[in-house]
Amino acid sequence: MLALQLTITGLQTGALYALTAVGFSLIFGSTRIFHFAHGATFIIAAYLFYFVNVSGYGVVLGIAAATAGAIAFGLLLNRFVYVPIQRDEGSFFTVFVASFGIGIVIQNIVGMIFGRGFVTVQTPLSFSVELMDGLYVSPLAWISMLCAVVFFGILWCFLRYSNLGLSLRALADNPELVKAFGLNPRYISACAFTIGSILVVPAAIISGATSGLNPAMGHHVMLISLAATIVGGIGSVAGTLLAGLALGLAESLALLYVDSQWTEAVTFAILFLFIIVRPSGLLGRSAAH
Amino acid sequence: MSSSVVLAAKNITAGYGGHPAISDITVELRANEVLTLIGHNGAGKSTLLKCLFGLLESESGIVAVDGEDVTGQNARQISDRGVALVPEGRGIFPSLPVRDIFSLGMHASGVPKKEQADRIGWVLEILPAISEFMNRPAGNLSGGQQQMVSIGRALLNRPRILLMDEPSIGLAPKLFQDLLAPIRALQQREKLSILLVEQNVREALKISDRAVVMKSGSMIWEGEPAELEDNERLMELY
Amino acid sequence: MSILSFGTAAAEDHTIGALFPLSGPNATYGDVFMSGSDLAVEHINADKMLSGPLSIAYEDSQGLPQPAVVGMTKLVNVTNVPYVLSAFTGVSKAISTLGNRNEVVAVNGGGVGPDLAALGEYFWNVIPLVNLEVRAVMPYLIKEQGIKRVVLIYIDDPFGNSILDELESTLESAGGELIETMSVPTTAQQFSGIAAKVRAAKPDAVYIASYGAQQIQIVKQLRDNGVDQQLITYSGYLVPDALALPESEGIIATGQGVNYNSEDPVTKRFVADYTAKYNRAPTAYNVNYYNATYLFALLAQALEAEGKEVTGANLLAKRKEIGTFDLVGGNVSFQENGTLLFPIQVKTIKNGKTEVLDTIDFGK
Amino acid sequence: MEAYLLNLVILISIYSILASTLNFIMGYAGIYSLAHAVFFGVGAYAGTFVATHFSASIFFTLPAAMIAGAVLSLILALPALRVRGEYFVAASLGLQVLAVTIFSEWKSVTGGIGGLIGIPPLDIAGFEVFKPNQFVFVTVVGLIIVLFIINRLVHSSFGRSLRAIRDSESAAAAFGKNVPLIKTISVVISSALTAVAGVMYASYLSFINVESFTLDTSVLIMAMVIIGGTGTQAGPIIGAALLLLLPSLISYLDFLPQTEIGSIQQIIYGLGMALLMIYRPGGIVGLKKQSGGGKK
Amino acid sequence: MVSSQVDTQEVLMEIRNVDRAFGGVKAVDNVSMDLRAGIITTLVGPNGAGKTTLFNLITGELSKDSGTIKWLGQPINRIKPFQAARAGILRTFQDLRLFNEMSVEDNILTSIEANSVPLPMAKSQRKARREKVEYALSRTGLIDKRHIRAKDLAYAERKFLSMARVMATDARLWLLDEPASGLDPNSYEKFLEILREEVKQGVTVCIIEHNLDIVIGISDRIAFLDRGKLLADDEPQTVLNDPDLRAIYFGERT
Ligand SMILES: Nc1ncnc2c1ncn2[C@@H]1O[C@H](COP(=O)(O)OP(=O)(O)OP(=O)(O)O)[C@@H](O)[C@H]1O
Ligand SMILES: Nc1ncnc2c1ncn2[C@@H]1O[C@H](COP(=O)(O)OP(=O)(O)OP(=O)(O)O)[C@@H](O)[C@H]1O
Ligand SMILES: [Mg+2]
Ligand SMILES: [Mg+2]
Repeated sequence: MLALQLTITGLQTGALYALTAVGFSLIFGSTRIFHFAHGATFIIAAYLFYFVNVSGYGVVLGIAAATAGAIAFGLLLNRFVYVPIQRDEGSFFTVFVASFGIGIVIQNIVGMIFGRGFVTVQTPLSFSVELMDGLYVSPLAWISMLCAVVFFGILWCFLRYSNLGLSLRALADNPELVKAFGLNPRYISACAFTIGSILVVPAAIISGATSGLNPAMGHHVMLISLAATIVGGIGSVAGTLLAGLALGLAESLALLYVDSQWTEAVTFAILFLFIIVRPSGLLGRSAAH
Repeated sequence: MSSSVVLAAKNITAGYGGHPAISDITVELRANEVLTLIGHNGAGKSTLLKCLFGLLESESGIVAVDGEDVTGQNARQISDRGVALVPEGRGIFPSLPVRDIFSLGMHASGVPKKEQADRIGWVLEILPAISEFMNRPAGNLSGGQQQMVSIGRALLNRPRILLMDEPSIGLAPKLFQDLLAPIRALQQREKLSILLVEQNVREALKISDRAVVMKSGSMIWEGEPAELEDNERLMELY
Repeated sequence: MSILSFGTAAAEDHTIGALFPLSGPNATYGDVFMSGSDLAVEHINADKMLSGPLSIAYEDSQGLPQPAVVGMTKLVNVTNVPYVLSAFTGVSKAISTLGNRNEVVAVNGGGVGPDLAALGEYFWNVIPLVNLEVRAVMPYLIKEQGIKRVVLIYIDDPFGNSILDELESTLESAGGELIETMSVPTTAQQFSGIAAKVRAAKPDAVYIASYGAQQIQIVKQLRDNGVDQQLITYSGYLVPDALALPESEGIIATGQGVNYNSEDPVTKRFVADYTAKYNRAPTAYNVNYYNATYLFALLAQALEAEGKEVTGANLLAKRKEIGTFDLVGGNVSFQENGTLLFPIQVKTIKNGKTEVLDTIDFGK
Repeated sequence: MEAYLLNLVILISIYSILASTLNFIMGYAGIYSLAHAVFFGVGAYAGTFVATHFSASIFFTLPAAMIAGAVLSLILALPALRVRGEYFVAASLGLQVLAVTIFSEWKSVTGGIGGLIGIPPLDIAGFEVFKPNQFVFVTVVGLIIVLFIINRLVHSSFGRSLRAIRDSESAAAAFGKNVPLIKTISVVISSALTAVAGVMYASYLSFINVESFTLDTSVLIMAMVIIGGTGTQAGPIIGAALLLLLPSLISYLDFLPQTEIGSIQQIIYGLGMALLMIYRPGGIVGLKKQSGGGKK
Repeated sequence: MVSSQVDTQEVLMEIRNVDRAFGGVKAVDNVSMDLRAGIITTLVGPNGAGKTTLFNLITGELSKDSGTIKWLGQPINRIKPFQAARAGILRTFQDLRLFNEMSVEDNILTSIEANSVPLPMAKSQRKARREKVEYALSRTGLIDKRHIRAKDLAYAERKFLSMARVMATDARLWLLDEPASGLDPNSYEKFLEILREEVKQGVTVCIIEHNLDIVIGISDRIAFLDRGKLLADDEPQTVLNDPDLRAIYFGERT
């Protein structure tokens, strides 16, 4: 029973990881921008929802505000930080440092505005229901998994049946050539940032209700996203989804065998081994040189 | 020979980071002709092509398509006027299968979905070898195969004006001929105008109506290919 | 810089230092601590207790050792303070060597790890350490609520480990049983898995030993995930953020026994002014940093009266000499190891406020 | 004041060693490691272990720390041989997180999160060094030696090989370079020298715990290198000085509200990182990269 | 640069029944050929014939599916690229792979420092090394560009740098993958001149080339590959006049 419970818990966690990670993976996979501030997007979306919600404007407006905030942040960052750096042929590391810096800025600004402590979105949906003896599942768990399925479904179709998916891959391969095709690389990367930022919104909102928020949690979110992206294979949406779920499950099921302070180590041991044994990730294209 | 000018550069000066790579270039591509542009390495041929296709902003001068000023327009706008570019180097996306590169190319230039299959069929008639590797990632193809894909992609737009930057690099002679012959045929059948940049002068001149020679960023000669062929002039000019 | 500090007992500006987490994940504590010490400064200056105005130089420790050492060095060498308010176990341990070497008193009013009792002469605690809290609450619960089987969720650091030790021995001697222990890393955010394990263990009560945002998350997630047993925790939980959490309802927590209703003037004034100034009831942390600051003023006042310089060494000597002080919460005395002995209260949280169930006084 | 300055110089020297050793693998070999703090920690713990259990003499502590760092760095070399770029970054990140867990759990050696207190001062041939005005010499001399070693390596055939490997691994191999071996050696050297900084740090602070060796430290060191100028000699030192002084300088700005000063400091730090990367991507010392420049 | 007396009949490298497939594509199919000392062997063949792949198999960049390769009489079947280089087999790449961030001079220097160990060197050794670098720089006309980063060079200069790296070494066998493609006639004339000069001094060259002028201009022997199979390995005249091969390669009807 415990194993079943932990599996469901793991799937819930994994669904949220996957959603956040896919956003990062999509952005990184197509623009090669190491968007470490993706964690900050998460924080912004989560706190905007929280703010609108506690101010009494309700869930729908909250979601709208969170989505708008996430997109705006992603696009502005791309336009005013990443684009200028890339123009000077900055290495992906230059971008990483800038992005990390922005992450710190956001964390502290959010801390100054909303307080550095813990806030939580109150909703009856986070209370677990006993499904059978000893198996408790909260409605949010189902919502998380549903969100993951729906968002991935939409994303999958979108990438598959619109040419944007192709454009994103083309951009990753050769940004200069994209121009010669008559496409605008700026526009494509803006699309990547928009979609990637939208994808963190459900995870951010749900996390606000399940595990609560504090401005420093963007960091952790980011690390997990990164792990899932690599384990899944950079640029592979399906791979990242699987990896996100797998990491969530591993983290949860590891509790059966080890103390919880080792669970994070389990996640990152998986990451480390994956890179050594199968650098291209679960479904990625070959990455070893 | 009709003498209406389809693509023209007037007094173009352009370069990178403040250093002009071409200065005060004037060149005219006439309707239904193949114009070959030759010049030593670094003469500025590719730079000129980039200016014409809106990939590089010129510092001064005018670019005109069909007599209309298109200076400052981007590649998309220029390609909408029926211009296509086969870029220098390998014009492919390594991770995309050939089929996807084609559909992306057609999407970029707004070819309706319905028409796409027909166009691919049409290109495969001109470059039949491509059908052998339609579904393989372009990165795994040999250099020549990649070049075919790049040309095929440009043709899919059914351009009236085709700019090609050293398509022969890395191509076996037969392949290059196999490429040039249908292109020439196509050009005459469809009234195409082609601006060809080539180092492989001998082959290129065979299909050319006119030639221009560039040196160190300037135009130094213009005339009939026959004057260049088997001519000491050529060596002199380089 | 050094010339200034040769000034004698004539009208003199006094500055003490404080190493609080002002940024980072624990910054919420910084605000809590400051509200206590700032109020003390207001009172001290209003009363003109010292020859010149007192001020506090705050340095950001981020709750981490290295920034704390840098801050401490600055306080010791640049600001030249004789007395530093410290918080957090890691910070306190890291700066204790500097304090001892430079004869600067460091006073802890926030950390409750038992190893804080052994950091040398110049390290004082104006807070009862957590082993006392465990020793107080478990026998009470076993007796009053019939709790026997306890699960412990603890943070895997010296603090958490000392609770583990204390809980094991206390439960054994009081007739309870520690049926399962689960340690969590400091950075963990997700506890639904832990909740599942807790439920599987079927305990009577769950003891939670963590701090900062984390313990609030543990409580919330346990409740969300169907753990409806009694939750027990320690004084570190009693911060506004936690009290405001609906899931906190009914939790049993211990804390130092500050009798806010005490009639003594220091306590009365503190409670009245604190409530007025911050518009909320004070907590033990506010009290402790108020006390720590106030303690300095008392000692410095005594030194000035004797015409002695206010140095760390003199403050230490004076504290040993006086021994017992009138601070918020009554007349309290220091143990030999520099730790204040306070009674411990067992409280429960009702409607966002604490309600005292019992007071256990070890001193008597 | 003086002691405070000395204190800063000591910390800057120690971090300069860290930044320079990271720069050695990052700037010259193209190995972007986010696990540098691990070897810093390994050095600190190993040195402390030897100092408290056997002898505080640097003739024991330093070699022990360097060997420990070198041996453990083979774990880092493993992914470095297989992958590059962002994949290696992720691998080193994994190693960093794993190491932090081990540092906090292996309590008998590391003291866990509680850390180790009362670490003995450096013992140099019987002479105990702990006062800032003495310690400063040790760290500055240490830094100079490390810089000298790195400088020699970088300007030798070894350094050229490293850069060649960074630019094109397959071409380097085609010209006879044993790529795995050279990469491994560079990681080992870098880690062993990093461990030296660990020993100094531990005995200077006399207290260490896992919090000094976390991912944040690794990122800080990396920021020092990048902000100062990757692949330059002076860059890492300038970066280290700047990032360590920044918080102190900001705390002198009295007009800032006390309660928010920590946040403001962090915001300035973060913003500084971003702006610098936008306007000087090559770092403070590095050349401002020109756009374009030759054909690709 | 090895010695000026070379026996042009000596077989330096013996390739026997070498196979390599990528998925279903047989890139190199049962190829057997010899590389003889002191001559230029040109590998020609249509695109995708497997020429580059053959180079990769020789230097160990790719592993063979089957077959053997002998170098100076010794089998080198499981050789790694760096070992091949140390044994005297050097190659260039179709896409150049210069050390882009390094100066022209350092590019050449590092290419002749195979073992990378920074041991102190005798003065004479250092001098010899210097001379080799100067030689390569001056022969390729890069003397003035010695301090420029490789990636800032113009196209032709990059091609010449790729050659200079090889020229400075003591390698006996050069495998050159389309070293002259894209060069203008002036430049490739200069390139051919360099190559002939080097061969005269004793190196052995195997070159992949498409440009007919170059093929005719330099080949001592031509090996013809098509779809992975070696169709001919003979005197230039024989190969160039073979009607079947002409049809495949030059597209002329018989
Ligand atoms: N992206 C760039 N940045 C800076 N300079 C450049 C760039 N591209 C080309 N150049 C320079 O501009 C000049 C002209 O280059 P261009 O590519 O137009 O020559 P080309 O005639 O096409 O030569 P090739 O025959 O080698 O292709 C050269 O000196 C070249 O070094
Ligand atoms: N890494 C690879 N994966 C899959 N197929 C490959 C790979 N490398 C080469 N091939 C295939 O093997 C065949 C031979 O390729 P190779 O590169 O050796 O040709 P080539 O003779 O050098 O051609 P070119 O003259 O165009 O450079 C081609 O069909 C190519 O697509
Ligand atoms: Mg060109
Ligand atoms: Mg090839």
